[in-house]
Amino acid sequence: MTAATPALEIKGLQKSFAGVRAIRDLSFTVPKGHATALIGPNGAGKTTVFNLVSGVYGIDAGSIHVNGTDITRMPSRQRIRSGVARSFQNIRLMGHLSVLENLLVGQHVRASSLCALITPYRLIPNHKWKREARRALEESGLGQYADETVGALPYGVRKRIDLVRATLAGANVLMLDEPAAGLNPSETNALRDHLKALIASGLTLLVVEHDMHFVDSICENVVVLNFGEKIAEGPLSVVRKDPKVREAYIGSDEE
Amino acid sequence: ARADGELILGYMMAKSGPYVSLAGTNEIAVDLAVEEINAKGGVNGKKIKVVKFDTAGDPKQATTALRRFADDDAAIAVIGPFSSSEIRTTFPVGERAGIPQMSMASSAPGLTKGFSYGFRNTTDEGIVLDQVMASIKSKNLPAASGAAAYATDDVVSKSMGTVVVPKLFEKYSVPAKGSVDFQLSAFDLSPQVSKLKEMAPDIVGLGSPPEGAVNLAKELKRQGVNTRVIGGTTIADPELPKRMDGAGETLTIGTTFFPDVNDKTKAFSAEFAKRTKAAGIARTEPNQMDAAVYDIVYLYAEAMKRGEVAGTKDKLISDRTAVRDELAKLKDFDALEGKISFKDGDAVKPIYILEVKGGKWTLLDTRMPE
Amino acid sequence: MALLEVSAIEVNYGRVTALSGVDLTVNEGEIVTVLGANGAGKSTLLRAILGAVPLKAGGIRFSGADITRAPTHSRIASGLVLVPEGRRILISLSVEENLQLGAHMRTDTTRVKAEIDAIYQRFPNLAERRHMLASCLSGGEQQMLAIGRAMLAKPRLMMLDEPSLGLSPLFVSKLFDLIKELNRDGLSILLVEQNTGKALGVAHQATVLELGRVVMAGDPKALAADPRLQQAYLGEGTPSH
Amino acid sequence: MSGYLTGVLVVLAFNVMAAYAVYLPMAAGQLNLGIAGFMAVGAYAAAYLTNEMMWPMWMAIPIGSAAAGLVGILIGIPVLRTHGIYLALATFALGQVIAAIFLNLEVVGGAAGYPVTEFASPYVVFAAAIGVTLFMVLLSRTRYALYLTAVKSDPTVADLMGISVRGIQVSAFALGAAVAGFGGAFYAHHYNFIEAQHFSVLLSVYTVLYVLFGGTQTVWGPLVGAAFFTLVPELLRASEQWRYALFAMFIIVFMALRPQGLITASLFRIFRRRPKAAAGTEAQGKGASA
Amino acid sequence: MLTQQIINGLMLGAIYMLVAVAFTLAIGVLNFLNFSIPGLFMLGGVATFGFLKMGWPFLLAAAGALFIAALVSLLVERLAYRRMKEGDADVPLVSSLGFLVLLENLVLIRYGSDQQAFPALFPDMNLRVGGLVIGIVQLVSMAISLGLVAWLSWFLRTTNAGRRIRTVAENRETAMLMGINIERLVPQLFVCSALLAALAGLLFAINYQQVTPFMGEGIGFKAVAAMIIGGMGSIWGAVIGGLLIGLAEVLSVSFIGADVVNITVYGLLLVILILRPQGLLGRPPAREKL
Ligand SMILES: Nc1ncnc2c1ncn2[C@@H]1O[C@H](COP(=O)(O)OP(=O)(O)OP(=O)(O)O)[C@@H](O)[C@H]1O
Ligand SMILES: Nc1ncnc2c1ncn2[C@@H]1O[C@H](COP(=O)(O)OP(=O)(O)OP(=O)(O)O)[C@@H](O)[C@H]1O
Ligand SMILES: CC(C)C[C@H](N)C(=O)O
Ligand SMILES: [Mg+2]
Ligand SMILES: [Mg+2]
Repeated sequence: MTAATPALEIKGLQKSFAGVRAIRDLSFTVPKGHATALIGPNGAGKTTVFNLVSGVYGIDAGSIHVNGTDITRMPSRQRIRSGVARSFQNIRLMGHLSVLENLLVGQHVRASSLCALITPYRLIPNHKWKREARRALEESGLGQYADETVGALPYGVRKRIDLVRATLAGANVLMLDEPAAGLNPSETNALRDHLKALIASGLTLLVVEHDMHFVDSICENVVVLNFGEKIAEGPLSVVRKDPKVREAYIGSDEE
Repeated sequence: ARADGELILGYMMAKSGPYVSLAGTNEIAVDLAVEEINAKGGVNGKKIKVVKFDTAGDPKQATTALRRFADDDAAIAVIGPFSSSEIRTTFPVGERAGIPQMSMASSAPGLTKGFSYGFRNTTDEGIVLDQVMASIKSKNLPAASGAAAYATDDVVSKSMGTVVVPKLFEKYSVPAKGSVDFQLSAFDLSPQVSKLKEMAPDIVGLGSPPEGAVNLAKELKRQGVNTRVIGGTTIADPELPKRMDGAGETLTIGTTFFPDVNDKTKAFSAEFAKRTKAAGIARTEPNQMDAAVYDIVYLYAEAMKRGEVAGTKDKLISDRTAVRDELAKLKDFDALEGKISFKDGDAVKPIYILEVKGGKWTLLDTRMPE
Repeated sequence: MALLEVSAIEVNYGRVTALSGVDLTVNEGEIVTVLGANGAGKSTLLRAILGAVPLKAGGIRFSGADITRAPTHSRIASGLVLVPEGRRILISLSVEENLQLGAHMRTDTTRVKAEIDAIYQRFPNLAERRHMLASCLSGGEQQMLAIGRAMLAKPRLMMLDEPSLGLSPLFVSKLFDLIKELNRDGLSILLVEQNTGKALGVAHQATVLELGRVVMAGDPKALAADPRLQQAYLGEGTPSH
Repeated sequence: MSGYLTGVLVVLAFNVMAAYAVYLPMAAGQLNLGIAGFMAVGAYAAAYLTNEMMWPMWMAIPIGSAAAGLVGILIGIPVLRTHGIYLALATFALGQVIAAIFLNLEVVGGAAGYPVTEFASPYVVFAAAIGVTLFMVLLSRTRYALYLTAVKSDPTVADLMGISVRGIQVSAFALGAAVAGFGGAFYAHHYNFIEAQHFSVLLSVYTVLYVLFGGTQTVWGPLVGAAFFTLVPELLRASEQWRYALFAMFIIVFMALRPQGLITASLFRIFRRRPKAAAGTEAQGKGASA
Repeated sequence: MLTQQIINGLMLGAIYMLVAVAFTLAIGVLNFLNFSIPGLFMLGGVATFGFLKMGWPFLLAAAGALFIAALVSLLVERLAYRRMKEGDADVPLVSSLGFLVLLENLVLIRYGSDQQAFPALFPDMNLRVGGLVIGIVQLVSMAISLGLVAWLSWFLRTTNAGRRIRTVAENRETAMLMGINIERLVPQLFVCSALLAALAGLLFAINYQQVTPFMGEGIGFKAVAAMIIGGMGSIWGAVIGGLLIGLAEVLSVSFIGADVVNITVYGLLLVILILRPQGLLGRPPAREKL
């Protein structure tokens, strides 16, 4: 695998739901070690792309490669092993579990031997898994929530926990679905710093986001979808001038 | 919990659970027998005391009861358990502990086999039904063809339907037309009766608890099928004709107790009626289990007398063995139900053949099994 | 005239105090916005007004009547409605049924039909999917459905909990246009938003919550200029590259 | 020990084993209403081995348990296509079918029941129940238990995290079946007699009842539930015919007061509050320095 | 003979059908496997029996019984269902079972465990056409059941009430936020479901001229099976399921034997669930999109 291998490569992707074509012949690549944004109007198919890559639905045609591995036909649960993890637009944390336990579930791919499965880690004080999860929480400034039950936490906190869980899988490609939605500007700034640090550590990001400031500040490249088709690609500063993009997505009164 | 000089008997009641309707009044009969014996001075000058435990007809609770009687109460012998299911779990425990038990209702074939401490004051259904058939033949009642009807999920009923009835039909040369079966819980016997209607037998040999008999009789009437249903002790419920509400004429059964046989049974029935009424119980007529359990107390008393039991803690083991040995030897003991002997742990006693006539049980015949 | 008056309310979740001594007034025909960081208690405030969480102390009056003890459904019947956080679309009902549900208290069925059509016109994404299960909708489409559903209740005061969440920039603009339009037509609005700039832009009054208490309140223009607010919520403190 | 107490504790021991057999799949979101069927498989298989094959009990019982587990796997694979209440009813049907099969299986006595010769003494039964409890407690401290909860609360996400949802589901189902079979095998050898009616639907339903009653949030719930259901009716013996009516009222009142079961996670949190807080700050300190 | 058996099967199925609809209202709508329904079924028969015994005229007795069943059901709603917080749907199952046990034991204390003869209302209530016997009462009760069910399904489909109910079924809290008066709607449903169950019990008592404290159990289980076969929450599904179960039961009794009844009936349920996990007319559950 050379440095030139894209982290994620999508070719000729097609998906219909009950006859409605949600994704139409979509191809794009996400280069390693950078952040790429996937933007487009509501219902354009962004989340669907994530779902197809992570294997929630089977695809109708096309191929998906992660780090050079063809994952097109892989069962969903194995895809995370090939190095791609995701967060969720509608936060999907396990509400009855504590924050720490949610993160331990996120670690699964890296602790999936039979032995790991049946080690009574909860009886072992400061077990390495717990330590690691705690540290990840500290790093995103969420340390005080470790033992709280997720269900009772405010939206913004849960949103960030979802992100931490995705990072714990040890994947080098992270797909983040609207990570800044529901955060206020100062929290968005904190998130931006956090993501930048992740990129600096070598991770590749594919971000769906409607906050253009945010996209602008971390993504070098954007892919624009409309009706499941790619209508533009390139640096945001260029793409946002594209009349098609303005009409479909940004609107005229933006700034 | 024992005052020396008392003879302790354990009593497993089925005061709750599936058998209450048959077993609920047994306690009155036991108390009556004990009072009578103690009033006459007890046994070997010692009073009998009964320790009671409700098993709810559940084999697990019955085992607990037996453990308690054997270990905690130092009982000499145990009255009960009631049902065959309970016997299957308590006889092995009793055998290991070396304590006699005697059931008042269990009638599944062969349960005492292999147990020296296990007794039943009941008669095997096969023997009972044999006498019913003999009676029908000797009275020249119509018996040109026969069929069986039985519940499949109950030991006694199933063996009646699949083994006893066919064998008896053969023995009394009644051509068998076939059989129908049902589940214990079945309330709708229309498919079975539709089949019986096609077979049109003179007699239907029934293996079922009382509910099945009632439902079958009603459905036979509804579909307009005339046939004589015959059955054994399991449906010997004094209230059965009333419960069939006009159906079930000519239903014929064998039982080990009938109130109108002699002065003794009449006196017992009168006293029983008095006590049940006082206790506010709806059924005031004793059933066969009431009589059987009453006799069990007398049988134990007799065995304790003959075995000269001491009733003290140090003699407990030998007392229990003595009771066992005396029971096994017992011949023609004159009891309420008639003359009782034991053969292989099961009682041998007279059988009364009863028939429903005009919505009432009437005595058709009295027979002694050979 | 005050339509909604919240006075000194206190709300606890078990041992956690989510709101304490919060006052808020929404006058007839006004847009009021509530701002605050995550966990400040904004959603709790809206839920308390609707009666979905019990009050520890304080009182609430709506259009002159004391509703402090009134059950949720009667508050809604009297003209309150909430577009809840997290949309709370009913995924086993179709899009159309979700909309009809919004009007479940109304008896003027023909008007409702016409209004549903108007909503389809406003949100074409929904029109195309009217007979599909609502679970199929994209995040933004679900948000549209939640707003449409609330409009169909014909409220006098509409409470919106982060309505722009997940909407594209184009749609966010449309949403704020809609808010202004509804307000022009006489609807009073209580708006919780993270899009602080836009919210202050449309509001007649603003309140800032911090850790369950009101820390600032008043004219939105003045607040927008307040350096404390700029620092905390407008993100001007750390300029992006 | 008094004979009475022994008898009651033996019943308790069997109820505890059955309760854990229900609890394990329940932790993964499966309401198994057919646990009696698996107990029957274990009981009949082990009894057959000691009766007809003359195996010693200590070998026959584990094999009986394994047989139940195997049936659990074989049946779990198709049946776990269903979810929620459908699954509950599928297992319910399964229990009925298994009981009906044994009722008709003449090699093991059919409707007449099956006497068992080897005897497992009360102490052996107690040891088995304690063993099952310890096993479950230990298991509840592992990732496996965590995954059970994860699969229960969100199978889609658990799958995307790389967890084999099917594997967890089938294994929980089968492990529950094996525990049931283990209990059943001891049952056969303790009471020395089994019949299909012993393993009726009501047994399954009641077992589910004590587990829910005790609470499913912690591993201790089933234990407490089983104890309550075994001991309270004994305490109510004096009330005679009112016994079960009173007992039912107890259940209703208790559940109204504690709908999540007697033992809940928050109950434990109250006890642990202080030591846990201390542990938390300690870990935070380390995290920062590392 | 076959025709007679099919008639027998359909008549039996009609009873299952009504109880299945009662269950489907509780579980398909409220997500609550309400085990008190068999108890309410029993109450419908036994209370009528009791009132008749006290000398009440039939219609009054029947109305009284339905009234009592409705009251008990409201109590179940209060003490069992209302306690169900968001989430665990298994919880109220326990107290509803508690109600079943309580009702059974109260009746048992009052009337004993015996099967009681329910008086025949008319001397001979059977049509005899060319050798076939058809119970008139059964025919009438089938007509009543079908009419009621048809009305109910129309009502739920076309009115706002139907949508409100489905909202409550999916998410109580959202329903509350939508301004649905759960406090009123849910008790109404409970009453409705109780009336159906009690009516079925009453029809049962008239048809089979018997009542027992335990008459609800067997029928309750079969009705649940019928509901599941038809597809939970689908009223016509419950109808089809009920008739299917009745037919399967009668035909297997008459052509194979009673020992296979449980195998065929519950085997049928199992097979249908494996092949079509949501039942015949049920819709697969909507899943939240990621
Ligand atoms: N499971 C599904 N069944 C049917 N249609 C679906 C399904 N999933 C997505 N769709 C449709 O596909 C289209 C794309 O949805 P998707 O969620 O990918 O949009 P999105 O780009 O993420 O939008 P948003 O920004 O609003 O989240 C939508 O119109 C949606 O209705
Ligand atoms: N159900 C609950 N149980 C316990 N605590 C809760 C619950 N809901 C909210 N809280 C707590 O109440 C406080 C206020 O929460 P609330 O959701 O109102 O905040 P918010 O301002 O809406 O935040 P966000 O911007 O993230 O939506 C928080 O500390 C939160 O943890
Ligand atoms: C009373 C009867 C139902 C008892 C039955 N004859 C038995 O052996 O168990
Ligand atoms: Mg999306
Ligand atoms: Mg909020």
